[in-house]
Amino acid sequence: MNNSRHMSYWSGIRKRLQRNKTAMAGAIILLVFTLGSLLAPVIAPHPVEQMNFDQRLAAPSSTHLLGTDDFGRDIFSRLLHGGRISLLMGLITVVLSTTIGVTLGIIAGYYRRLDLFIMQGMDILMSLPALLLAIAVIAVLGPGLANAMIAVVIAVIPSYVRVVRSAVLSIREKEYIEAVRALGIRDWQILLKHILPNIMSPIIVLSTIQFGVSILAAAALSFLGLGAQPPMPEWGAMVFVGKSFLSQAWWMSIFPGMAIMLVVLGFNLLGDGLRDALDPKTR
Amino acid sequence: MKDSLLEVDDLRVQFRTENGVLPALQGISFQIKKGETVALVGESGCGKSVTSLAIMGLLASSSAQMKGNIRFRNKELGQLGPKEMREIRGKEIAMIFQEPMTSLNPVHAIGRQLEEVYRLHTDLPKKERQNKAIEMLKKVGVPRAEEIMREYPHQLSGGMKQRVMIAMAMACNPHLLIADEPTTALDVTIQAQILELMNDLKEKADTSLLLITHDLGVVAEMANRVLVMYYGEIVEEADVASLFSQPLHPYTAGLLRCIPDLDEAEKRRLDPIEGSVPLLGEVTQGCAFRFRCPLAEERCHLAKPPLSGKGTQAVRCWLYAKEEMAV
Amino acid sequence: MRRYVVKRLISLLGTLLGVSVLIFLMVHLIPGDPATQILGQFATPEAISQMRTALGLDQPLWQQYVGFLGRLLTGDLGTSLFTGESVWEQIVTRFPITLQLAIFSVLIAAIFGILLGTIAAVKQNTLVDRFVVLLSLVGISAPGFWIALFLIWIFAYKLALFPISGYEGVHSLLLPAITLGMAEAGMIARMTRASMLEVIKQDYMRTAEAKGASLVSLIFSHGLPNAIIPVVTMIGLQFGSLMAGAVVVETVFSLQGIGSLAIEAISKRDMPTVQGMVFFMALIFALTNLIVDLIYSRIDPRIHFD
Amino acid sequence: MKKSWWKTGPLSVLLATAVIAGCSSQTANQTTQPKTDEAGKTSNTLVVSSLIDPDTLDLHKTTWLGNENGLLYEPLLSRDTSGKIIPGLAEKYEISPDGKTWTFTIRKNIRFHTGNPVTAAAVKESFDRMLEISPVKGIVGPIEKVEATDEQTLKVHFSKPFSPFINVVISGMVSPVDTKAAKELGDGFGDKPSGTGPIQFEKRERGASLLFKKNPEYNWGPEYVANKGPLHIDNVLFRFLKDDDTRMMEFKKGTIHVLHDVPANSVAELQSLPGVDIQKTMDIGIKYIAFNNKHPLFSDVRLRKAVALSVDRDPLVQVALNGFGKPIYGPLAPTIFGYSEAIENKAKQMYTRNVAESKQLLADAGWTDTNNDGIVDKDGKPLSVEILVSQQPAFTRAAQILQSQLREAGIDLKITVQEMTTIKDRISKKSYDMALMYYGWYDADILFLIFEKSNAESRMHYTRPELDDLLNKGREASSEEERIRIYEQAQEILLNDSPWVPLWVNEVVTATRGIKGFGLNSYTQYFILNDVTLDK
Repeated sequence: MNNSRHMSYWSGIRKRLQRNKTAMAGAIILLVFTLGSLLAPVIAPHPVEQMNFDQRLAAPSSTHLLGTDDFGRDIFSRLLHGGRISLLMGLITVVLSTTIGVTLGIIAGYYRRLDLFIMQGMDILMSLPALLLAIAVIAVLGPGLANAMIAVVIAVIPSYVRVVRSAVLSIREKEYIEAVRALGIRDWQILLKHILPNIMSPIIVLSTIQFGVSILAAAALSFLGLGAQPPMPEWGAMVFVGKSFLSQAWWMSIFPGMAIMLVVLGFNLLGDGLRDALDPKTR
Repeated sequence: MKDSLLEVDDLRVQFRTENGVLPALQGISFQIKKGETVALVGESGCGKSVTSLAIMGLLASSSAQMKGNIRFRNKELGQLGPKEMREIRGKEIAMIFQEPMTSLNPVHAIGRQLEEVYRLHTDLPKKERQNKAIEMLKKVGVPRAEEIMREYPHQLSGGMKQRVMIAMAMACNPHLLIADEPTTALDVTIQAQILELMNDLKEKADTSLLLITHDLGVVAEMANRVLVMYYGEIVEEADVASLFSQPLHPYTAGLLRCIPDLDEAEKRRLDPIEGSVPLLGEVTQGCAFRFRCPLAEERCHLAKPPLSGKGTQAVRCWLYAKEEMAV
Repeated sequence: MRRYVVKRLISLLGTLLGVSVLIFLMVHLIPGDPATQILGQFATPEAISQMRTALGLDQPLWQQYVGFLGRLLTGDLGTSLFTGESVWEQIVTRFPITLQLAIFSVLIAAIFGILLGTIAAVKQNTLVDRFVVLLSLVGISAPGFWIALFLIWIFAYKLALFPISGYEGVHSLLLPAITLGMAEAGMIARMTRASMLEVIKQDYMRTAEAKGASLVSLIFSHGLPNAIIPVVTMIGLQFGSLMAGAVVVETVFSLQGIGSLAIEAISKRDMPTVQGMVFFMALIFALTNLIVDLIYSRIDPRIHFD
Repeated sequence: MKKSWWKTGPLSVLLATAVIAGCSSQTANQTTQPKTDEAGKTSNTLVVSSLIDPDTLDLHKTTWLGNENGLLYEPLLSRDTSGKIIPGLAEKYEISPDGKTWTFTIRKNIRFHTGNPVTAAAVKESFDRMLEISPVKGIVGPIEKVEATDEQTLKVHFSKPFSPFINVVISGMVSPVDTKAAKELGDGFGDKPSGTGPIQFEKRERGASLLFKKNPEYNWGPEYVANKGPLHIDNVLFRFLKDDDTRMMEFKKGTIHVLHDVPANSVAELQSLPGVDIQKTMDIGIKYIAFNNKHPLFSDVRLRKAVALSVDRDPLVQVALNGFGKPIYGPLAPTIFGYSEAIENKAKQMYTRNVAESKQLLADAGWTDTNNDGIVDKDGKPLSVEILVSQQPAFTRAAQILQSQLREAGIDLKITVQEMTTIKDRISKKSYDMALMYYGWYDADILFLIFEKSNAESRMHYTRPELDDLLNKGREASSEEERIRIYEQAQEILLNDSPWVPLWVNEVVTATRGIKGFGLNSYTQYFILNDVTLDK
């Protein structure tokens, strides 16, 4: 019975999502980009790292849909492959920061004694501007895609902890949790079975939004030369390289930048839609 | 007819929603005479508040459709432009709402909110406006009026807030005051004070009062005439004495049975009407009360009863329609 | 109120202490020896070891930290290894630009964000509303460095309306401020809209309307002051993080603000400057947040700190 | 300006884009910064875009010497535009037969910017201060003592003959500094420097700009300029614009007169602009791949040679530099004393790209492609090496081309872009495989500074006693012919051992607009401002 109630809960959300134009628009954008990057090796018209010195800085044409870069590499193919980097990076970052952030948030919210320490730590992290914190982390670890991800994770964890903690705090005091606790059920079971499912909505919404935020942050780091290393077709790095060719080959920077914007927009749209669908208050 | 202040004629309101067009008012007509207190009673969801908002012109034009006529002091309110309507609102027709707790703007001081009425409707200089506001506060029995002017709503009790609301409503001596459940949210002891205050002010200013309530005790105390509403229609209209002594509509009768015995200290429902008001759009034909009516007959299911008059009383029920038709 | 401020200041001190540890450790973990860096690679080993002693780098880490903290407490943020300027001097010359940039972009963002958000809320579910919602999402989603590039290209270079780089007076800050303001304006518009939608439903709005208030007065005098309360908090937080350095934008527009100073110092391994700068940023950030909370209590009379 | 190779570009940073760039950091009063909107026409100020904001203007404290601080000081000797040594502040010079004593005759009637007279005693003081405090004093050679024997005569005594000293003098490293002012000002001298150059200090906005005014007393201009007196222009403003796009756009917009070191990919664009004058000079240094010669892989000369043989320099120059450079196979650039065409030809023969030979060398060392993934492997491990690259666009471009070239020989190259600081740190700690590096200096003595055993410690970790002997001899030999012969032998060793892979010599392109009479001395790499006039 419990199960069926759950089912209808989720299917209700699905229906609401499907009716939500915003969410669908976001989902479609993301679907296109995901497919594009998954199928990159198949659909990319040119090998991604193939240099072609005769075709340098070629304008968009039928052979090179979005033009070529300073090595004569096909921008469209690079964008498709770059999507893999950005999406994967976003995914890993979100999974990591969600896991760590949610764990810390639940602990802080549930075990009041640890709360002070965790929140003090978060306050310290949050008292530094996120991007500067990320740059400092990279200064220590050295540049590179993996380190950029770690930096982004560290920078976004506090926002998870805050959201999760306050959600846990509000649920913790509910009668049914009291009741369950009175039954002598162990803490971790309460956390896993009773508290976690009840705070899923804010976590899902936050993760969707953070997906976009992480991609944006990682792109910014790559733009500063701290993330992806050449010749990786990372979008932020492509904008950075294209920057030097703005007057000769605008397509080198405009298209990768647009790709970043669209993907992030996709996540934001989806996140908005999810928020509407998951939050009964907005109904 | 001459001394009638407000004439509502076949007022219909529909709401456009995701689930289709819902009829909230299905053609109601009534009048309010100068100085008269008319009570609008019924359970929640029967269209009382919509009626008051329609008169105020406060229904959101994006979702509500309005038909019919509202004539106020021989002006057709529906034909007035927004600017003219604003001049009437707050000056000639004022309104008091149910929730004093949330009806005052939390970020503005009391004085500013009260004074705003004068700013909107008079040309008085600021100093004068403030004096007027203080005077008004004193009139409604707010102690320390000068200090209260500087205070914020959250610093006042519910009863105080409602006094402020009344002060705001009566500030320009309106011709008509609409009070939408003005005492429901208040303590019983305060209720009586507030009602007395309203009656007092109304008498002094010769203001007509449209009192919306579900509390028949209040009606008995205050009203000259009563309109009973059910599912967007007026099902019975009568002067207060007739209504209490001889309720015609089974719904009215049901409501009256719900009045707690005033002698008893304990407030309890004696004989509540079973069921609840149907949701808007649920009833497409027949009498909307038939589901709860102990006297429902077959014809009640088939067609809507017409309005039948019986002396000063009018009622919308097949029971009386037969007699009417026989006459 | 005073007690609240004192309490906040005390907890701020705790945070700053933590920040000082964090910064100190991070800076010391950054690879690269400042002594070699100062002297150049042609320096003799003795010179390097002398320099290390002079810089206190031969002391155990905790001693170095205690020294750092002690100097901080006396208001000494340190001295650049390279230019010999004190970190404070560097901040004094650089901070005004960042401050102006922050003020400028917050102004732009607040004006546009609040206006658009309010319009969207008032026109809820119309085309205008959908357009504003989409526009603000685009503003949030577009990478700043990318927008900056095209603003420079079009307005500074093609149309030559603004300087391409550097600071030549307040008008130099317009493009960077717009770049920064885009995302903020988006966030402000969204929050204003949501908040305004909530406020429009409130009883006191109906009261005001019943008083005969006009639409403009309803929105701006009755609605906005309420709707803006959460927005002000957000603006304040944004302002705080902007003051702490709009790193990317300062970089793209070659502005000599404290964000670019910090990055420059990191790359040069100018450890005292990095430490001092980052600490300063954290301080500014925390103080702005405190001030925001106090402002919050001013605009929302319901809130009182004691 | 690559006057001091040990500091060439180390301030280049995390972000090749624009970190130190920008204009003013002052906020309120912008009065002192001349209006540059119309290319300084109104205020008669020459505006120069510059990459590097020098650490200090005190010649004896700086580790970087360029036009930005070097033009404050006038060298004792110089070279004319054909490379001939000409008098500077010294009317003439003489080297004792044993090569240990250099005698300079200082010109009369020369004054520092403060008005203090320049005498032999003052120049001696300057030498002493340099030897005492300069962080780079090692470069001036084994000076024993400096003495002023009369008003005009200065004697510099060496413990060993040190032939490269002539180029040290010409570089401006030991140009006279006003030590009297320095003593008065103490640490403040860097903010109020005094030398004898054609320009004197006016105002500095750190990280943004440096403003100089002309030295009104100046009348000791070099032989090859028409105007030996004070400059025609009133002020020279260096604006520090690090970001290539920024400085390009500023130049195109007309806010800059002199764009030094034009980004290679933009030269063609500038050439097509009306009124733009382009000058090119060959750099006095090379870019090269530095091996970690102590690395388990690269301690094997076969692997070093395999890498060297898989490099094709033409696409590097054509693509990474847009053709503004010249492939180089041997250790020295043609502009450096000691360069030998014979060596260069031999190097070219040895190291012209030959993938087959490269593969053979790898196979000899046990590296073959057993799993057909295109990458050679040994004991199941693929040959994968990392190259450290600083974030200069030309470097990162070159690295990507190298990556594809090495791949064809079966070597997997991973690119890591890092700040020069970190790269140098990793190099000195031997925690690297390969790095893309560069040097710049006037004399073949650069080989000593890079490869001599004490220096090799912090660089490529390659040591050869025979090479050390030769490099020491090269410093002491007094005749040019002898030195050239010694350096030829030294270069032969380097060719055979291949501890590095020389790649290319930059062509330094300078674009000017709206001015006349601007020159660039390709032997000293200094601007020649004496005849510059602004167009009306």
